[in-house]
Amino acid sequence: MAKGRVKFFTDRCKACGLCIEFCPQDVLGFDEHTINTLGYHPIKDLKPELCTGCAICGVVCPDLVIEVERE
Amino acid sequence: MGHVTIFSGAFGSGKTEIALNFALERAGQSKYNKVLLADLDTANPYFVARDARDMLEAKGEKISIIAPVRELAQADVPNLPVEIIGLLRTDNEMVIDLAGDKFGALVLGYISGHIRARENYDMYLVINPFRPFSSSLDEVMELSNLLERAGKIKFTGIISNPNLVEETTADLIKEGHRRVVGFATKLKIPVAYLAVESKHYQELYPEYGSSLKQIKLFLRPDWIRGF
Amino acid sequence: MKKVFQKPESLTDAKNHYCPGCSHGIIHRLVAECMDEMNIREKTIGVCPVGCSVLAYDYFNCDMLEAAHGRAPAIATAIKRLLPDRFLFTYQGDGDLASIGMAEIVHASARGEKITVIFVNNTLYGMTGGQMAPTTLLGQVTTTSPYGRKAENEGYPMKMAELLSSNEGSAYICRTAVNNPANINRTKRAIKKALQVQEKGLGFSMVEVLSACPTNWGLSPLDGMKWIEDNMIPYYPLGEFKVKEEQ
Amino acid sequence: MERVLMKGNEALAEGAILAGCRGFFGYPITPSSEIAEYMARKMPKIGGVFVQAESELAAINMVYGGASTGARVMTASSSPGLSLKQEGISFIAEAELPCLIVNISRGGPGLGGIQPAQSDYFQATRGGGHGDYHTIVLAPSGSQEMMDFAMEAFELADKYRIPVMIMAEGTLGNIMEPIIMREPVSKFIEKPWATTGCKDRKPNIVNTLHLGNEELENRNHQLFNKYQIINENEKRADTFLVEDAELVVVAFGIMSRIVKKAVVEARKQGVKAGLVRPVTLWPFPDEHIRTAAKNARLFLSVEISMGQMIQDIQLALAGSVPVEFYGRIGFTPNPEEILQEILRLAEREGL
Repeated sequence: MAKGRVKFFTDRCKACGLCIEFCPQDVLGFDEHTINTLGYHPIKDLKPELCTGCAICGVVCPDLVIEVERE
Repeated sequence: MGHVTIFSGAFGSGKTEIALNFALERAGQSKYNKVLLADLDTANPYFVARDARDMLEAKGEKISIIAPVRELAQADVPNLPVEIIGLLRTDNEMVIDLAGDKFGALVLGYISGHIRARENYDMYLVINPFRPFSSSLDEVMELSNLLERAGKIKFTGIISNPNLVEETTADLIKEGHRRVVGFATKLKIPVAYLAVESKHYQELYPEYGSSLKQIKLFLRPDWIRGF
Repeated sequence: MKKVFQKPESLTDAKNHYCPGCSHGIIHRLVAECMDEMNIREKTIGVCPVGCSVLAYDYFNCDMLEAAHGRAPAIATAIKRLLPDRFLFTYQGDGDLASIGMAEIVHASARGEKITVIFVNNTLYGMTGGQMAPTTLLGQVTTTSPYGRKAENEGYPMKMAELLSSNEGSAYICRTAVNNPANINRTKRAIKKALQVQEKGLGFSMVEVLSACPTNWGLSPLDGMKWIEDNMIPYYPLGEFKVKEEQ
Repeated sequence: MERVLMKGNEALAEGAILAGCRGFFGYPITPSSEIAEYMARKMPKIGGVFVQAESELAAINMVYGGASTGARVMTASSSPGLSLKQEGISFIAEAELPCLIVNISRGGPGLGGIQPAQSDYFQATRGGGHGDYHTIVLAPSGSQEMMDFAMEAFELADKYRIPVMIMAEGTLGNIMEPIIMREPVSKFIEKPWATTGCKDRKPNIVNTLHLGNEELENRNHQLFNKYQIINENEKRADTFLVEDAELVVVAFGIMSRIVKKAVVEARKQGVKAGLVRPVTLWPFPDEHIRTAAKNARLFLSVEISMGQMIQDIQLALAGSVPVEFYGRIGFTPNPEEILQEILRLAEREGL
């Protein structure tokens, strides 16, 4: 059971990928099956079970895409 | 050595007009060839003694106005006439018109050593109690202290110049003069004289006698009257 | 589970217009988080510049003004003087602050105005399309230094934090970067400290933030972050340059 | 009623204080500096703010900031300084921030000289900076009006959310006249738009950027609707002996007083002269001009410039009556000089 959980406001995502690069657990990736209103493939938690809720993804995100919960 | 008479006071106290009148009066009496009127108003070149230069020269008065050279006469740069120090060290009768407030104090500080070196000088504080910043004892004391400290010269007299220019009345002069006498008493500086425009002279003479001096306005434009 | 990271109240819901990977969004959020944590949103007035952050008034959820190019510190000065118990921040880029607004920033600092300046240094004019700024690095190619900035021709990049820290009126001057999570957290601490310095009335405070402009640098967002590390930080050292303590 | 002897500059500064002005932001320049000096002495004693700015640009932007708090604020400068302030004035006009901007004007172009002049008329009445806008421009003619107009300027500024300019020649700033001290203003209108911190309300934004085409055009229409209302309600002029006047002289500011003397003299010599004195330079009192044209054969614009207001007179008359010009720069024409010009024109026209 993951200790953390990320929630996305995917319509804000510009697919800069900073969250993916800085996530220490490699939880995140682009959602290749979706195009958001801005025209990007938004991010998605590809491996949610690995999330520790460290919130680094939110810290590096310039666009307020991510909310993070932790136990 | 000729007498040096310095006129100092707040902005707009009337010292320039009074200095011009005083210089003209002395020009008639002085044993010197010419009375030198030094225009040291470096603060702001509006309504300064040098404006009267051409008129006085044309009338052949025994007055020479020492002021910034012509091209600088209309400039707002602090252009102390260079010859002033030299003139202070030679035998002349001089009338010095300082700028108001701190500017006057600065210039006075610069030349005061040369003035003190001469034995006979007077420094007058011109007060119009109907002007801002010289309508209360506190304000007049502040001004007097500022000028005396900076110039290292003590005032020898106060010139009372109560007026509202075109709207001056005899009663107004009397009321203003009472206030100036009050300031003078507190400052322990004697009142040298009460200056009034000629038109009030006759009416006030019985009350003030020889302490009254009539002055003529040289710098005030005619067109301002009556409208 | 409890929320440990979310949009601060001091930002509006508006989506920002910045390019992907642009640091402005991060810096906006850090300022807003500090406002939330200090509970000063309703007492804060921000002044935004001409530059990419010209629309910042749409993003900050507090009273905001849009300034003429470079003049934000003059505007903030007057507001702070008239309303001394409010918090004033200006948010300025390098062209705005270090070029056209040089006089305003130097004198606000010299006067010790009790305002907080967020200075976003990304080495060029982002808004107008990547022209040379006072902070453009030597050798750096921009649209107006197409052969790379040369000292002989364009002079040297200006170090604003160092320059302003020499002013007696400056109470807190710090340079940080937002190129990795650790530096982002340091930036937030610096911004908070600057606002606290303002609260204590110690004087002028500024945080210079080294930021990425991936679009005009022609780099991916991640490479932009690396570019800060490799090129900017060596010339613009991080750290606190002036910390005035309470008397 | 307390009467005091004040320089125009001092009277204006005191008038601003009586109007509740509590912020002065300025940069020294002759012949306006006494205003700043007066404020520097007074503001700290009445809980106001005085800042000597690092430049004219900073000063006008401090006015922008100060006005945005809802406080009554002002700046004062002289012609070259006003040129530098134009950027800020354009912003203030667009942001609809009420404030007072004073031009104690001098001769130009360039550094020119510090002699009084009226050659900033175009700059003052056409906006002056970039974009379509106006400021209300008041032209006092004496020390009492320097005080009274300063007070009125703040009322107009608040009423219309517009920068109001007082333009007065350097002479007027420096000449001393007795004035009646007015009562301080105690009633001020609410300014719910002010950026004072958003406690208990939604955030306020002071902004001049309008990126959308329609948004920009609408914004300009809004401003011009306001200018139209001002144009309808605030035009002011004094007229003197214009009823039967065949030669109407138009002059503003200090010139109007000088011209008045000349008009009286001309009447004595049998010339039916009259005077229109625009009090507001913008909005220009064109109706007063047209009314005065009833019996007029000729107009004469007297200005301390190379001829600027004459264009507004010509626009007002729309070719119905010819307009002559008499002006000087570096000198203020005296009554005698203007009388001679009136007599010359009267003779030429057979008046």
